[in-house]
Amino acid sequence: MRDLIRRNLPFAAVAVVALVAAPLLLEPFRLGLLAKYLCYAIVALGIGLAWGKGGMLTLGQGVFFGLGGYAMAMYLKLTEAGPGGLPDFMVWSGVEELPALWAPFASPVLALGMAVLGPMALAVVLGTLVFRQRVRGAYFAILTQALAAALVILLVGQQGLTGGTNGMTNFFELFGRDLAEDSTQRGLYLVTAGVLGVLYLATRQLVNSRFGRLLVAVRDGEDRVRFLGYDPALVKTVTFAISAGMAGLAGALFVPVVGIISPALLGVVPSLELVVAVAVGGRHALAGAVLGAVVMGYAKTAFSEQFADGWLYLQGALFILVMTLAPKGIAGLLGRVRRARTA
Amino acid sequence: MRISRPIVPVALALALAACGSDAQPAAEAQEIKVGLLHSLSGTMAISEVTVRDAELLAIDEINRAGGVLGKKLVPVAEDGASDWPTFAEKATKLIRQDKVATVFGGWTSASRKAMLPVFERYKALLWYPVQYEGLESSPYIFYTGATTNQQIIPGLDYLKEQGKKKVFLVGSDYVFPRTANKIIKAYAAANGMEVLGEEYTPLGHTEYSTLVNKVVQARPDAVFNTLNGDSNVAFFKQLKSAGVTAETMPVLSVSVAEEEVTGIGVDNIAGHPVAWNYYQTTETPANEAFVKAYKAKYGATKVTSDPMEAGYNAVYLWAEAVKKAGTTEVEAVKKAAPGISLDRPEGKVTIDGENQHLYKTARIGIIQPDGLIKQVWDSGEPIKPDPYLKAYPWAAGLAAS
Amino acid sequence: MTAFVNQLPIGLSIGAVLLLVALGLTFTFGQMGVINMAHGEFIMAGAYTAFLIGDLVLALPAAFLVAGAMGLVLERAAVRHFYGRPLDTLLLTWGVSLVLQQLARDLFGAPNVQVPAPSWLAGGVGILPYNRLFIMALAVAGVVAVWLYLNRTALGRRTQAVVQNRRLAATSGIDTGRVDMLTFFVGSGLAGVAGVALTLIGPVGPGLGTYYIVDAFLVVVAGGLGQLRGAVLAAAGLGLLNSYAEFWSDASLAKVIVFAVIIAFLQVRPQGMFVLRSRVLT
Amino acid sequence: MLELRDVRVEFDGYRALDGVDLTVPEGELRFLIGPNGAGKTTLIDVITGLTRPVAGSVRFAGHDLVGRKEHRIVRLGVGRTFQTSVVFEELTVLENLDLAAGFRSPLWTLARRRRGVSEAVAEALARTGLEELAERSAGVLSHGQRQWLEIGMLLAQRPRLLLLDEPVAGMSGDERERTGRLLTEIAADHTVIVVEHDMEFLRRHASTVTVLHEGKVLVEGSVEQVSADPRVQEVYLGRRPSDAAVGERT
Repeated sequence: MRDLIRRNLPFAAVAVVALVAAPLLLEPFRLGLLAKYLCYAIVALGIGLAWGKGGMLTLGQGVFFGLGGYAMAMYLKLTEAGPGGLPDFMVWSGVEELPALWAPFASPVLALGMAVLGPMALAVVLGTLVFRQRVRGAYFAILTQALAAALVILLVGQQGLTGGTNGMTNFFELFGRDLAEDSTQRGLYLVTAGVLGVLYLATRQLVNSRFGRLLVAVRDGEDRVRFLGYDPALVKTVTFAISAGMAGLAGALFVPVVGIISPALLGVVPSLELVVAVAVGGRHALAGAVLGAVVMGYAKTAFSEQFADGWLYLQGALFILVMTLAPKGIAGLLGRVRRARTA
Repeated sequence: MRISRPIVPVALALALAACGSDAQPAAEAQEIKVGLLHSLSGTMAISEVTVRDAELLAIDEINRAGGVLGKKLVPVAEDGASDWPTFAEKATKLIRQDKVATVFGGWTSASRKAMLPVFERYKALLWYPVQYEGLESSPYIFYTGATTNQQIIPGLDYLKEQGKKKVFLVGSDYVFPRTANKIIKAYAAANGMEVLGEEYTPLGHTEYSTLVNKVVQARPDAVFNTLNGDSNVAFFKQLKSAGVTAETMPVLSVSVAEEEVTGIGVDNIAGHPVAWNYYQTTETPANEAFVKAYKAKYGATKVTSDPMEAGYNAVYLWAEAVKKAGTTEVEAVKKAAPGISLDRPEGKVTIDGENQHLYKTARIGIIQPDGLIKQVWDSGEPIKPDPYLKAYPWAAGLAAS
Repeated sequence: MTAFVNQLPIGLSIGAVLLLVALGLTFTFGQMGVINMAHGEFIMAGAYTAFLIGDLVLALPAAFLVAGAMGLVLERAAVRHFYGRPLDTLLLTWGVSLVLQQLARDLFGAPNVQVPAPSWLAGGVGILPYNRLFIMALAVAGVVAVWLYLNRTALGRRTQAVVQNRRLAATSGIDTGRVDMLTFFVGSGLAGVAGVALTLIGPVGPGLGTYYIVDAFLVVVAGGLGQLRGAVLAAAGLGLLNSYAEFWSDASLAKVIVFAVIIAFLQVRPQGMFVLRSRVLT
Repeated sequence: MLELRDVRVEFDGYRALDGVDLTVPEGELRFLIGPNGAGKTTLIDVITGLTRPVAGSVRFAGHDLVGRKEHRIVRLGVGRTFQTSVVFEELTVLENLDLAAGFRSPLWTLARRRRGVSEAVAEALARTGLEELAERSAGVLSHGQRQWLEIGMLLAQRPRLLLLDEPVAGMSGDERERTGRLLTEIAADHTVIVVEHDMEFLRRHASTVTVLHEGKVLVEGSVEQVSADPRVQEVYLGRRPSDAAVGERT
């Protein structure tokens, strides 16, 4: 029992800071930014699981994030338009009747379900096709990247259905609460932080389970695992789907928090930036992934407020340095410091 | 996992500390802060930086002339990073944290759409300086670029006058070209013109041989081009090497201005028409001063273009409204703005009280071998802005509301 | 009908562009397993070399040297610590690509620059302009040169030996470090050559590389690891597919179709068209 | 139990197996020998689904194995080890064994932490004598210990047919000895096929030997019969079989 408490002490400390201190100390604008970073952290958690533990470098996580975001945005747009009404962008795109694809998203349950299950379903289809054929490593990375590129083109092209490059924006209320209110935003922040916390605990549990061991084994010796009687394709597909579901949920939270979803959020570059964040934080530790997303999110904001041009240099340089000098990221560095202290 | 556990609290504490650490010093009583929100990095920086520069020039000039209400204007520049949520985020920061009096910013429609709810939510003012697809009139945005009836429709009038009856539509796949082409098709149907084809390519597309083949095979009298950015370079290069010339098949562009010409290569585009409200060569006293001042500040090789001039105007128009209102308070400025009329580089512009767009003169120009654009046609007088095209019977039904 | 027939040479010329941008990757990715995301920026470096020199023909060898030298520096300074970890090279070189893009922006300015096409490339035969024919000829020359290099020179054969069995090659007295350096030099140099060719048809700006990098990798993936004939067939196939898909639908849909076809193709040939057989268990 | 008929395998036109027939009855300990390139490992690969034959049939306990995926064959009760042992270095010895024992439970039941040690794992630990190292990470094991762990993982799978590919290669004399004892023990209640070069080892442990040469079965019989056969002597002429290389296979 004492061990259990001790083991969860750091987590509890973070939870207190995130759930109590942050809403009290930060002004609403900054709290909103933190909520945004936490959305990215949820995606990063999924990447940490798929890449750090499972060895699947997914460069298309933005795709799942985007699908979740679009599902949520569609629900918000429909509640706003009211029964029989059309979302604003359809009006100026000349769409006269609500497309059938949109109909289910009027229900919050279905929309949220789609935000999570849609990405998972896509991940299962892609995973089955790709992993069953033993396409892996670099090939998998490139294919997910191409998927991100293809989906962006598809979304942009279907303007009447998706809002095109503009995406969807201008949301007013969520479950009857005014999104412009600071109290709503605070509530959204708490929900996001809570979801991240729960997902973190669940993912940690999964990684420490026998499935987690199996996943590491698949990462380190996929072919060997076959001869232990497991189907690595299944293990990978399941993991990929879980990480996709997390990204989808993150996208669904992102939309009311930030107030926009557009194809630019799910393309090649944002997907890569998230992977970078995970690498900087430390891909081998789930907490590293979360940390990386928050740190990189904050760094991006801070740097673009100070000197915009420098951001690309800094991001690039930071990344080269992390890869060459500290491949285990910040988590690895902190771990080294800790070991040095206890030794 | 053992390694990583202590890092989480450290990280969050850091993030919190960092988030809370930038309290702003109290604004000086003798200064008025204004926000400039353009992409300074990313793909759009290429265009937006020049608009920001023009806006800074206007702020400088106003300050040198004594400022507004006896106070100096202090620009607070933020980077939209060519990323639409960032525009929304930075707009929020400018309004809530920096408490700016107004914001000049945006370029793409997507960035404007992303900022719009922010400005409406906090009842703050945005001045948007680029021609766009219309169908919008937010009470908290002033539009200083052209709407469709001040650029697209005059462009079509010009083609009609030139006897070009068969047109081919080429555009990047996003909101502006799609909306523009819808208007063009309605116009064509009402004016006895024929649309032979309508093609879209993804943003950043550079392989145009198939599209050029389609265009060449269709044999149109003219091409109406709404391609954006780098795609124009590839399109014009590949069109030229396919043997298409401005004489046989003019390509009327609405997103190619003076700055883009060098990158496309003058050889590839000289002779083709463009539609705007302003050119560097526009002959007004105000323009002579503007071009001179701009080159003096940023270098003799720099060119001025329509969106830059619209951004430059925006600052002056806002300053004028503030003077008239006697305060920078948003509702008072909004009330004072309608009817304000200034002689700007493009000629006389007047703020329309109904939709907060400008009366603007439409101009068609031909790209010259020296890279500048020579006006060959204009609408004579400033056109009343009509973002919903209510005054055009053939446009009924283009937009439901 | 003519339009339809025209799409055939157009498809081949698109294929030639794809082949040119991917040729260097068959070296760095195919031969060495390095996913070089900065490949696009080496292409960009080639294009800017053409801009600085102003003469297309002189620019070809110069761009090869410039981009090759950049590749050499990248390989020595960073990539060589990452052999056998392709995914890490991907992330590392992405960082490099960001820095190079911003560097180009600072050196040459954000707007596109213009590289004048030589007058002897004005005009064309049928649907194909001379500049397209030039690119096709360049692609063919590139393939022939690479083939000769790999199969007819001692260095090339060493490269192949290292690809097939690094450890065995090392024990047979081949200096694998030097072979790696040289391979990276040639692969990056080929990107530079592609950059010069691209000035004929597209924009020359800091973002140039980003327009081609995904397509280039798809060619290598579809063609099979490190296989020259695979890359040639894949480039031609994807070029034709692109050409006809765009002809029948539009440019946006064509890209999606190409992606779907590649996924489908990998169901049949998971390792691309041609693979080296290896009994190493991973 | 295991029956191969006219199995042919080609690599780019090279015939690695050229019509192999092999029958192994239940409970037998069978040794597979032959010079480098004779097709021994290829034969194991064919049985376990890693390599697909161009012709021929492989039947095991009434199932046709050709065309089945590797993990399905394992699930039928065929387990193997590899020449270069592959154990999961980031996991402990116990976790490695647990992984091997767990494939029969549905995937979702693995989503819980391991509690205690299952019977199969305990037995594998005891048989391979790795109890003391159970909580150590597999990455720190010596070469011999790794091989035993591999055999342990194989045992934990509880297969009906075990295929061991050169289990004593690279081992010291003592380790060989111990592996030999382990093998004899396992053979008492399993069907086992062992690929081995070491004639000395063979003499001490083998019951039946199959000699492969250039993708064909050359001779089959007891150790004495085989070593007396002139064709076998010819194949091994000029080299000491015990020196046969281990790693490189071309």
